[in-house]
Amino acid sequence: MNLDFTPDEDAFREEARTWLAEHLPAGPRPPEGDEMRAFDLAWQRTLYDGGWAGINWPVEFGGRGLTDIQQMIWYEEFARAEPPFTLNNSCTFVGNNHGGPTLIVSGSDEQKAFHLPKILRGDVVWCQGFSEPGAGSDLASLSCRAEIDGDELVVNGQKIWTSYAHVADFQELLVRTDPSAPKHKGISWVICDMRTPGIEIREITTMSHVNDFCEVFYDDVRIPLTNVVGQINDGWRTAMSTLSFERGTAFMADQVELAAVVERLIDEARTRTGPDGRRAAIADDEIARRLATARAEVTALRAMTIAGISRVLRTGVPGPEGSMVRLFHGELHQRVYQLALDIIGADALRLTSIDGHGNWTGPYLQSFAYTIGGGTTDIQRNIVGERVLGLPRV
Amino acid sequence: MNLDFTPDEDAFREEARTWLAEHLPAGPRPPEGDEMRAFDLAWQRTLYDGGWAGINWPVEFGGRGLTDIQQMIWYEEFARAEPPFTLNNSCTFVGNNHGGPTLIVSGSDEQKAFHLPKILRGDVVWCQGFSEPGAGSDLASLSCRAEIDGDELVVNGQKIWTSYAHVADFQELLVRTDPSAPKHKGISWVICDMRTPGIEIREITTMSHVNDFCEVFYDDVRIPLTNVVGQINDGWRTAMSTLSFERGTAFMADQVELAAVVERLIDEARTRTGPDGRRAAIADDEIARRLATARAEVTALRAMTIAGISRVLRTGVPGPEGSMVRLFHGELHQRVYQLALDIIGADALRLTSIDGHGNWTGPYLQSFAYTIGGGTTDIQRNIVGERVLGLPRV
Amino acid sequence: MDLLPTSEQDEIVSTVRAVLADRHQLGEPLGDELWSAAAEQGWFLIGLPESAGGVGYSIIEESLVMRELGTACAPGPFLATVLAAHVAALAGNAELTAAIGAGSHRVALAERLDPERFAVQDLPGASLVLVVDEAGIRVVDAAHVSASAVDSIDELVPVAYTDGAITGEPLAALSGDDAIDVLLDGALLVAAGLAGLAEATVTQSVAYGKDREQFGQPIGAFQAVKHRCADMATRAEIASCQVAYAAITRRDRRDDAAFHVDAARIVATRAAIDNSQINVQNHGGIGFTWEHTAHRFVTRARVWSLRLGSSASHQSSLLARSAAD
Amino acid sequence: MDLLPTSEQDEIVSTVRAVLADRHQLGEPLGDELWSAAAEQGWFLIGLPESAGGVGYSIIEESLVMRELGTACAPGPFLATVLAAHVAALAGNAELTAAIGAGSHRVALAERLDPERFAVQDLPGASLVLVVDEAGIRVVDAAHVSASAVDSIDELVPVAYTDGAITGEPLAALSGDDAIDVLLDGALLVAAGLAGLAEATVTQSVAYGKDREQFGQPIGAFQAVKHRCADMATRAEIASCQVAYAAITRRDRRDDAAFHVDAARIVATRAAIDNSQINVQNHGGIGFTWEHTAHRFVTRARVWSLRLGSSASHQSSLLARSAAD
Repeated sequence: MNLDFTPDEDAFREEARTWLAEHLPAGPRPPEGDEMRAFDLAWQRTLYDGGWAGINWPVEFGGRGLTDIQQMIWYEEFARAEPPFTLNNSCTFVGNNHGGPTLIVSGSDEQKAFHLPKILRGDVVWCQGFSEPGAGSDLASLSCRAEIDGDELVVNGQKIWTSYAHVADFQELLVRTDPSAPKHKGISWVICDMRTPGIEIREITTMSHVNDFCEVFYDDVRIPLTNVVGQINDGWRTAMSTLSFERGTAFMADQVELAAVVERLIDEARTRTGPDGRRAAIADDEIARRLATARAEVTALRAMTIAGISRVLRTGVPGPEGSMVRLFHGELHQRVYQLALDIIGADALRLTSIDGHGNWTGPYLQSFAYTIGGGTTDIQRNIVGERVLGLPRV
Repeated sequence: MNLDFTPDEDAFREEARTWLAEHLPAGPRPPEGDEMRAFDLAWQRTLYDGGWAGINWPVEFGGRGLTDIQQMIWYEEFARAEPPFTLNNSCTFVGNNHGGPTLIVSGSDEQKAFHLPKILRGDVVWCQGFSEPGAGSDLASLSCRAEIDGDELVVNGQKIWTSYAHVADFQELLVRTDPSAPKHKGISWVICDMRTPGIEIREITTMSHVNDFCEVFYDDVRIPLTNVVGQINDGWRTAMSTLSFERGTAFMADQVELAAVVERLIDEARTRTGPDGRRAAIADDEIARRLATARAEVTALRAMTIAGISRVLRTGVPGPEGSMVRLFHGELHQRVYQLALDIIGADALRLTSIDGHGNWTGPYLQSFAYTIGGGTTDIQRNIVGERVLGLPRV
Repeated sequence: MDLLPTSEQDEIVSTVRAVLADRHQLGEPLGDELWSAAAEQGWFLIGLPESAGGVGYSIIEESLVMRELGTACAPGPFLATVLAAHVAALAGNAELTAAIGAGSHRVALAERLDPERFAVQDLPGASLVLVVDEAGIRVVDAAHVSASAVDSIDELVPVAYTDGAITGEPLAALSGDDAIDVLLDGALLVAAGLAGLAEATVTQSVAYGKDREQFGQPIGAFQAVKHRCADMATRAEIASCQVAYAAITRRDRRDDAAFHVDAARIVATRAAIDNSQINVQNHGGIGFTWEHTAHRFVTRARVWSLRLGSSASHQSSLLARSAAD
Repeated sequence: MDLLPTSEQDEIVSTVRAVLADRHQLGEPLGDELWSAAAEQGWFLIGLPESAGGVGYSIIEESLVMRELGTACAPGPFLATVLAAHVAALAGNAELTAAIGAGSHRVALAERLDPERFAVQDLPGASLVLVVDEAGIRVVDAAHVSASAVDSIDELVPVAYTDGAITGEPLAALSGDDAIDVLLDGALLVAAGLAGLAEATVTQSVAYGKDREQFGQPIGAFQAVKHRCADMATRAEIASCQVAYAAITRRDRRDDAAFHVDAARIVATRAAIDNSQINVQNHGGIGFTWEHTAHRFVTRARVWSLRLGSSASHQSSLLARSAAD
């Protein structure tokens, strides 16, 4: 048990800090469309040029082959630099954290050679086509259909909650290739070129006034069979490898950011008048305890994440912490912003942007996504109950 | 919509208050055994002699035939008199609130004539034999067996959580008389004389150091068929009529008591030093808000109960409030005592009696029963979800 | 003693519901038609005595109307308009009372944020402003109020901030006990609106729980969803019951009215905020979209919860009171 | 950086578990056999350096032992005895340190309630008392402490109150930074015990959820139970991880150690109290009986949560600190 960083890790942190100070874009990030895409890709290219793309990707695929600890150090230094945008909100997120890693694990040599460099260099945006209107929590019941026609798949159906589909080049797409098989068995994972004819995209605006989500409709969309990743009809397993990646380090950035948010909220409570209209908010015993608890919880969440990293480093296999981290983080994130609304009092009437320091109502509305997206907390609790604790299913 | 009491109700309140001031026993109630039984029966006899037994029982069965409003007034006046015992903890509770009412609804003329006067006069103690080790939340799966042999039932099996079995004369007993029928269809409700040979009683001590609960074992216990209440194999329906009675007015006394507890806790917080070791506990913003919320909730709970009474008075049928009252009350009761433990700080080390003013740790331990006994909160939520809101079962 | 509405009150509720069903679409801004209908139906003066030019009902009927406006999640300056009529009537300004009753004025709500700043709700389109500050409560011409619009957390409730005090001769003003009286009615009406919001989210979640299927089941069959719905229903019911109780104490000028209004405000705020948040969760992804109406309840509950004092202020005042009798 | 125990630490934990499994029965009072074994195993001096007569491990191993004592819900004055050894060693009293290490003393814990009153835990059978008050922390002969026994909320942790100050020459005493140091270790050990309690309730609830059937299902198949267990496990895991993190910061004398100990105490207290309460609920009627052991965790969690400060005091100090680096 130790918290010591190796000299390499210390050097890495120093290097990251120095580099970030010099290269972080001033922002603000354009809120939508091609400008946003260009901003995110430019930042990815800057990372690539600086040697910061694919920090924990294997060296053979263009990554730096570093550990999750270095990945965490990077996130911490990024947050410390007070960036004008959040990492997990970038339209390069899926490529870096889902699509790319899935190709690394399950892709063919050709798929890797073609796609991975583009992702790292910031040439392309990837999006995810998993959920459907009828397949949310019950993802395996998806019905978007792909029939083999010669050496192509012909896709018909619909996907939903596809972030950045409207600016994406490629999509990791789950389709049903064998409707007669049991529901987990007839699914394939394919790379869909978003410029293929027959694809129609509609933006969905969220309650937090963001329109990065899209619905994607497929009308006889033809995808070469060579774009299947892994075996045909074995896409559920391919997808699960992505999801377990997603449940690991990809969310460290969110946690690091949340810790910074808690500190900003403590500062906010020091300067604002509290519920009694006289003292500072932080002098209110209830607010003070909720802030202290949030600070303790975000600190403990980091400890749980480090325990998870430690386990992966030792055994190569994630421990039970992963799904707990996800569950705890989502609800803590919401509690923090609900507390923020209690602290700002009547200023809660004013809508703010979803990011930016000192903004609370926009992020409050956005916080609802944290217990829904990527599997609702109900599903997370099922996972913890069944897979970690071994409780039976009904 | 009005909160006015009729002149009759006002007079009733005045009458109750005066009578209670003169007749309430000084206490304390003996904590166990025959002395406790004698105390409770003496109080029932005093009530009977004073004309206060069976306030909402029909006149033809010896009651006063008054309304639930008058019943509520009685509970309020009883609580105001600061009695040395709680009504729902009396060993006369089952007779007054379960056994008697069931006989009134479903009993034969002979059963009524024999039992009801004894219950009202305080001659007998009744207990309830419903739950079994394997049939708790799933009460209808009970397996205590009764076979017909001539004009008798022969009972073999076990019951559990039978309050006061060790001092009881009669028991309302649910037995399985047709094991081949669907589980709700083969049950009968019978009156069991607790002095019948073959009955063995073992006391169960609770985590709150009370030993009123018992296990009851039946070894070839012979009960006359004339003791079946309602039709044989129709006991589930007979029992449900008892339970819906139980979910109505029987719990008003608990609520009225809880309101008094909240007021005492507010007083306690005024005189005690709070968490910071300097100011009074009530000057602590968090404690103050939790106290105010408890006060608001217990007040609102009373309003919900009155809405329920109003509905019964108008339509004769309880509304959706009943199961909600039960659910909300159980959890509020626990929250109040958890708050009490936060208020008394290090004095939580000291164990107190489960009742008596200024005692908090004993009642805290006892409060765990309020979300378990008579159907856990999980079951209550199922009932609200399915019967009130019409949500489907799995 | 009877906490349920009379048949006459039930009829008022039915009529309000019918009007709202007819002239209001959840998620749409206030239409002129609804405002005119509200005036025709007497909603603005329903609680004022006939002697003051009112319809002759009481705060009970007024709270029933406000609860239905909450249930429908109807936007529009109903609360401030009704309270402005109270102020006008109590101040003896019969002409103003009648004009408000006729629907001639939409009344914005200005509440003091700090010594030199007011937050004003529903200012666009308002001809009058109800101003609440330490001095009391008054009605001023909207021309006196200059405020800069900001983005509102609730798209349908415009918000603006003044950058100074609100001056100008009031058209009607109350201070002291009269002001306290109107603010007490106001707090009760806020609780009624919040209780309505809480109730509406139960309806929405339960309907979705019956309709939406996952894993071969309507999701309402799963205990996680079912139990959340049961808790939502309980919170909504307890809020509605306490609002009804408090309304009667106000109508009857009972000594414990302020106690019960505080209690109503506390449980109704909790019910509206918790329920509206959980309602989004129950809907999953679709509940997070702008197109779905679930978010309307979230932001409306926040707006209502900040009108005429916060839950914290009512907790503080409730605890300072003697126990209710 | 590695938050998981080393194989040597894993072995220590295994040994502690084996000893406890062998010589401790949940719900039974402390037996002499366990106490002797603890001394033989070096539990009382495990965290002290060899130069001070200790075993030569650190606060990490000490906290692992304390966590296992929590997991086993073992009664007995382990916490105060370990801390008394710290005091003796730091005060330079090698003889006393050795005697405590040998198991010759059971040390009661006396904490000041108000200026003239101490609450004393585990006094019967104790030969020494660890006294904590504003002056610091000291070890006195139990003969100096006269206190009246009261019923304890936890049958297995006797409680008594003094009716005056505790006087008499201490055998070892610390004040100032040294006292703060030992109290910081103490707070960490309390958090470790609480984390152990929290973890044990997860084991108990999950086992019951798999075993107990109702409605033709193991009750753990129902989401209500399953999701409560998932939350319990998450609370326990996060508490354990933060305790481990804080223990390392203490061993390494890092600047942010006090910050992390506060955080550990806050999350561990919540985990132990919430989990122990919910564990009773998960067990239904049987969990409410004295015979079942579920209540042991409820009352033990309350007792531990009140040792060496409350959660509120740690919240207050955590918020007053600078952010951790």
